[in-house]
Amino acid sequence: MQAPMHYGRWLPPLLSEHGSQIDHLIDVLHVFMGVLFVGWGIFFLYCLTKYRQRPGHTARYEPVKGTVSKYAEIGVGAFEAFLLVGLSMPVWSAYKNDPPAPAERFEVRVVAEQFQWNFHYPGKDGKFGPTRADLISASNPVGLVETDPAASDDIVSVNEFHLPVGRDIYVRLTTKDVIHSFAIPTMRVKQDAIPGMEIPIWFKVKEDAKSEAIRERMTQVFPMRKANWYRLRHHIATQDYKDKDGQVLLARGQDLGATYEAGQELLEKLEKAGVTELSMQPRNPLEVICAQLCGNSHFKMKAQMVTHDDAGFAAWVEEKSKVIEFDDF
Amino acid sequence: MSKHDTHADHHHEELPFWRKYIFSVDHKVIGVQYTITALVFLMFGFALMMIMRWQLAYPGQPIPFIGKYLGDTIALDGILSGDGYNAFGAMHGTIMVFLAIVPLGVGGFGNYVLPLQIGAPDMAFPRLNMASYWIYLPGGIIMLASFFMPGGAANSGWTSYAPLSVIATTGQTMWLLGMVFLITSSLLGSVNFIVTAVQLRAKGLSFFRLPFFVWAQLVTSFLLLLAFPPLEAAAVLQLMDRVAGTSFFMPTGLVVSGVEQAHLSGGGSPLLWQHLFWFLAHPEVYVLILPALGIISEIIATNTRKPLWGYKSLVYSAIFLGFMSFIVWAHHMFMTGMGTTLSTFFQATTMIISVPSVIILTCLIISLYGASIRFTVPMLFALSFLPMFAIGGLTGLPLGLTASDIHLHDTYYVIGHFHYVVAPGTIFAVFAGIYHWFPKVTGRMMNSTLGRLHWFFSFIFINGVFMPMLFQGMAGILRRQYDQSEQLHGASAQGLSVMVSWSAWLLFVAQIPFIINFFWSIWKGQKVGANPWEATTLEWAAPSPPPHGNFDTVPVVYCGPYEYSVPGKKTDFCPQHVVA
Amino acid sequence: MSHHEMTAEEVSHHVRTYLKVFGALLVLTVITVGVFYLHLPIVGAVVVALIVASIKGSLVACYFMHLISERGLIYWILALCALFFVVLLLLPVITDHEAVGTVTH
Amino acid sequence: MSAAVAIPHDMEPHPVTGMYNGKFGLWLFLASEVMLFGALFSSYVLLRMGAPEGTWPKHGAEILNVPLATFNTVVLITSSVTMVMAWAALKMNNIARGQLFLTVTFLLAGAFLVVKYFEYSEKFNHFEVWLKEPMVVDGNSVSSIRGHLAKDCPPLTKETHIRAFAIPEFILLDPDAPAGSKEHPPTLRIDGGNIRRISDFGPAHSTFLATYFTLTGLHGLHIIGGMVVILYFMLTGSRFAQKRPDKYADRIECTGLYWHFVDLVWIFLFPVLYLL
Ligand code: HEA
Ligand code: HEA
Ligand code: CUA
Ligand SMILES: [Cu+2]
Repeated sequence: MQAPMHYGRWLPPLLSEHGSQIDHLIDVLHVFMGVLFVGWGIFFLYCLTKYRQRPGHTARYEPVKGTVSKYAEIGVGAFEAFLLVGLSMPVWSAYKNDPPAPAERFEVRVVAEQFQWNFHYPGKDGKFGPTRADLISASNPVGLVETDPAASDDIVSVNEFHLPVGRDIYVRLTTKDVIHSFAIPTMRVKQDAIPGMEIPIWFKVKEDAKSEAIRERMTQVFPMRKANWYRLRHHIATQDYKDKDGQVLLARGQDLGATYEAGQELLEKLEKAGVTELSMQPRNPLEVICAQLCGNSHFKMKAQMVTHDDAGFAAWVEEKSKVIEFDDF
Repeated sequence: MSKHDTHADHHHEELPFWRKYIFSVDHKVIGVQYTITALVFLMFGFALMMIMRWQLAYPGQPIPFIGKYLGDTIALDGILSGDGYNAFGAMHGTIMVFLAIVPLGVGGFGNYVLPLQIGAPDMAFPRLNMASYWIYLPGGIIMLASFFMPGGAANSGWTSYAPLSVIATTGQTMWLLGMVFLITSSLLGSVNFIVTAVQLRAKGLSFFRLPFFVWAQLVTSFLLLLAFPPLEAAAVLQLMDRVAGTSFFMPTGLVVSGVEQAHLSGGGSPLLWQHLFWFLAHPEVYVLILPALGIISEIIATNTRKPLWGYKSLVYSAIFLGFMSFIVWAHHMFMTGMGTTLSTFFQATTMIISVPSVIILTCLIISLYGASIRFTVPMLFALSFLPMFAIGGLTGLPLGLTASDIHLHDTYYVIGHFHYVVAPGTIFAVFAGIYHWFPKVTGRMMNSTLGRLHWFFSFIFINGVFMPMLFQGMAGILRRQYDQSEQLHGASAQGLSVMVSWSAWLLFVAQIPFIINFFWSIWKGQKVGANPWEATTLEWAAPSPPPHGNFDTVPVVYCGPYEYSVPGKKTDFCPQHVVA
Repeated sequence: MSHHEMTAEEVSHHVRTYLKVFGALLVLTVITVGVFYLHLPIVGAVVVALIVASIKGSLVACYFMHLISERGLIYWILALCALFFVVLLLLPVITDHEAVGTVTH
Repeated sequence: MSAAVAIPHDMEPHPVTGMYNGKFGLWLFLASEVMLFGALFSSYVLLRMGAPEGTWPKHGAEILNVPLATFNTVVLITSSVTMVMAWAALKMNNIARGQLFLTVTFLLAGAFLVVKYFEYSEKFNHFEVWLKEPMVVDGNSVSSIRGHLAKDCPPLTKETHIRAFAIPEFILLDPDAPAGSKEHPPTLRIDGGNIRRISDFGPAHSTFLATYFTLTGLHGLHIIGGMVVILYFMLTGSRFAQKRPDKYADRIECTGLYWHFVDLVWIFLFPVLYLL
């Protein structure tokens, strides 16, 4: 099994190709900030102790002469210029200016709406069917012109983002109503979806970042005292937990329940039954979320992201393009 | 200038109560009115956030004690609703920025202190000054009244991004109306401030003898004067969209809740709103910080007993900061689909604007070198301001570079960043200012023990609130989330939210000594003379509290603002109005 | 020149200027409308219209508003204002050429 | 204001600015007004550049009334002249003449508003109907028709929650005469089923008209504001001028500055909205 991987209190796991440069910039920046803060801080504390008011001590009228501060300021400026030119701009221009060639990339249209993500795939023919605003309905969320031949094998997937690993993904992002923001923390991807505009963005999922594998790597053992419904609500057990009579309290593949009350009750039962730790893994390890306030259920607007290898993805496309199916959740 | 002296005869003339305290034209009364009103709003903004923090720590649990009184739209069965959360969040931001901090820094401190510091009898336009306050107050009341509208208060964030805000409930219309009032009030105020600072300076008070506080206010006023009108224009356009059915911010082909909006003319641009909003809102953040820096500089100079280091650099940096703040606004919009050229321009200007801030902070810290530091209560707040502002400022850098902003935009890292500058930053400066000028306003000192308690616990808990947010943001937790645990990575760091919430409630408890101290000292504080801190600037030349017309004799200025510890003098301070 | 010391004669001199400016403004108005009926191509029309309007505006500002005889700080303030005004007017240019996405109407 | 304190430079100019307080303050206020109208102008340019094909008129004159606006331009310019003349008269201590010019300014401003009223109300009686399927009018197949409601057309109702007209069952429309002719095509009956959208030529009609109404409306508010001030001085001026002639002239100078600015805005609005 590969090294474990977690969501925690620092950067989330990194699963895209371009993300490492972003993380690198963030790291360098924080070191720089730390050095500045500590440097200035030491001087600050030194002054506070050395120059506190006390009998016999008077302030000096003459300003200190010294060029240290000037050099420090110039240094800060110069380093910022380096960060800007050396580390930030290259990433941005790759992020914005170098789309993968049309022949090589895999295109998906993403249509945001209050409060769901609609993913429109071209299907096996590789051609997107046309769409029209007046055809949009609950069962046709992107307004596909279903009579058009190009549309016949198109796939529209609601809140489920399937994609192949190791290929250039080219997302054509738009929205039907208000502004949303397409964000995948593990991919270091974020882009607002603006009504009336179609904005392209692209990224590549690392070869080894298949959802299945990631889920395994995210398996974690929680001591009971750290287990809390809020924390574990998206996790499932990796084994059965039974009470003394052998009755299953928490089955493998099952979560703690849909509500806080149910979850806490179950946790109590487990604790009574002598369970000291829980081995859990996330049900859906990867998520697409919405980063722009878009209404009262903005926080719930998320899609499950499922990454496949090529064969797995082809199988998914095969299955889905048989009939146009809209899972209207 | 001789006319000037005649005011002395007017002192004894008694005005009726309502002219003296309610519709007063005296800048000092107006300053106090602003301060008290804004403190109440500050408290209210904090209260909203304390309720929201319950939902963030314990999502979906009924709010204890007050949940059942909030009404069904805001909290059904005592559980804060999604709309209620968004309304509280939007109103927290709006109230804090436009109704609490700016009115405190500019309306309160600026009004009270600036004319005194330049030796003027009042503002240039006293009646306009009164009008500013009486336009600000209804603006605030309209904002608060919007909670009682059907659908509740505005709930599209303090940024009110279209089209969400255009299709939102009536509260948004009230928000826009309220903003028009607040903007008008600020514009009148800024005209008044600039004219006062330029034309009413005492004899001998040249520009480079002005206390830094006055400079900060002057730059702030220019920001308000020139940056607010575009937001006023934007508010008018959004009002038209909401009331007259226009489509300035609504593009063609919108489909809301599955219904095509064919009645719209379309053709509008949602990004236009953002540009106009941030054209104001970025300068606005310097409106929040510059008066704070002004206050801090005064207190540091007074309590280090030496001149500020690099006075001229401070002044030039403040001016440059003000100037640059007009051309960085789009760093709030990197994720809207901006291309390389433009983003390069805006990240470059953003990096440039951080340099004058570094210079200002450096000057203030170096001012401590060779000093004789008095750890008075205002000084404690002023000193803690420095590292807090540093954290806030430094965390602005990762946000200002587009590449790192990809990950950090709209996360709690942003929330952490700006709260470090506005809460332990500006709020601490406000506290410092209150402790510092309280004796001038009331003739009495505030209690120092209570003050120290207030400082100590505030310092601990405010870091407890905002430090974890930076980590949450790193972990990718988004802002404006009703329930962070709804997402996997949010759930994993849910523990931090609990910690933040408890710190916030304890921070509230830490304010109790302050509130007690404040009211107790008004009546019972130790009486002091005109210049209890032995400071040099002109406000301390006036009696405490200063009478209508301010000075017994018109001051004339003979030296720079911070002549402390001048070698060969009997006292360690030389007031500006005393012949050297 | 401060108006406080202005003599009656100077003022009547001013009045003559006002009337001349008035005449100029009327003529320029006629030009604006006249040019419109020539139906110039769009770029030409915009340029002419804005130039004429700017001349008219300057006349009003300089003579009616006495800007021409002011001095000191106010120029700097107005220059600052003009600069930020230009920044504002650049806004459309910014959004138009820089949006990465395409507009879907 | 007996208890008021005496403010320095209330009247005499300050060496740094060369202005007394009021005048300096007014210039600052005008600077902020420049930014206000600047933001609106720039919004106009942005929206026009981004307007979808065919939704923006070739130039404003297609919809707006140029002769009326030209007339109004002249009215406003004249009012600016009378305003400055009022100030000049007061400077020469001719109070009666000053007040007379002030009154003329006020009347000219009123005339401007009356003309504007007619321009506006014409727009609210003129309709455009966008069709789902094109119809043949006058031999041309069109997808939208402009015209006035026929006499016996049932009245339209505004639907408040969408701030637009509800689609009626049917509508009787007298189409506009085609360009270059004076002859109106016969009254049309359009079925509600074929109507996609219906609007008068008010602000909701199109982004162009939205901009037109916002800009001219805001300008109109400025005119009204100025008129209130002028009226105030018309009523109280003589007494004021008797007591403090210098101060009164200063007040009128400030009012004038504001008034010229309002004129100046119109000088730009006129070509931008009507002619381009
Ligand atoms: C007072 C308010 C204030 C101040 C002063 C600042 C200052 C800065 N801000 Fe901040 N900012 C806000 C308030 C403020 N900001 C708000 C409210 C938002 C969010 C709005 C919203 O979306 O709702 C925001 C958001 C925001 C963003 C957008 C983030 C996003 O949405 O993705 C960016 C990006 O560039 C940014 C950058 C900066 C920068 C570079 C500075 C620079 O000026 C900082 C310069 C300062 C320094 C560099 C510190 C230097 C000090 C030292 C080096 C000494 C250190 C040591 C010791 C004393 C011990 N800010
Ligand atoms: C100046 C601005 C300002 C200030 C001071 C604050 C102060 C605080 N803010 Fe605020 N906040 C914003 C501006 C501000 N905020 C903005 C703009 C947003 C974004 C909104 C949006 O998303 O649209 C935001 C969002 C925001 C969030 C994110 C919500 C979300 O994204 O969902 C949170 C979360 O914890 C938060 C918390 C706090 C806390 C705990 C304080 C505390 O520091 C408050 C401390 C307050 C006090 C210490 C006051 C004490 C008062 C008194 C003692 C009065 C005494 C009275 C008398 C004597 C008469 N704020
Ligand atoms: Cu969609 Cu938030
Ligand atoms: Cu900013």
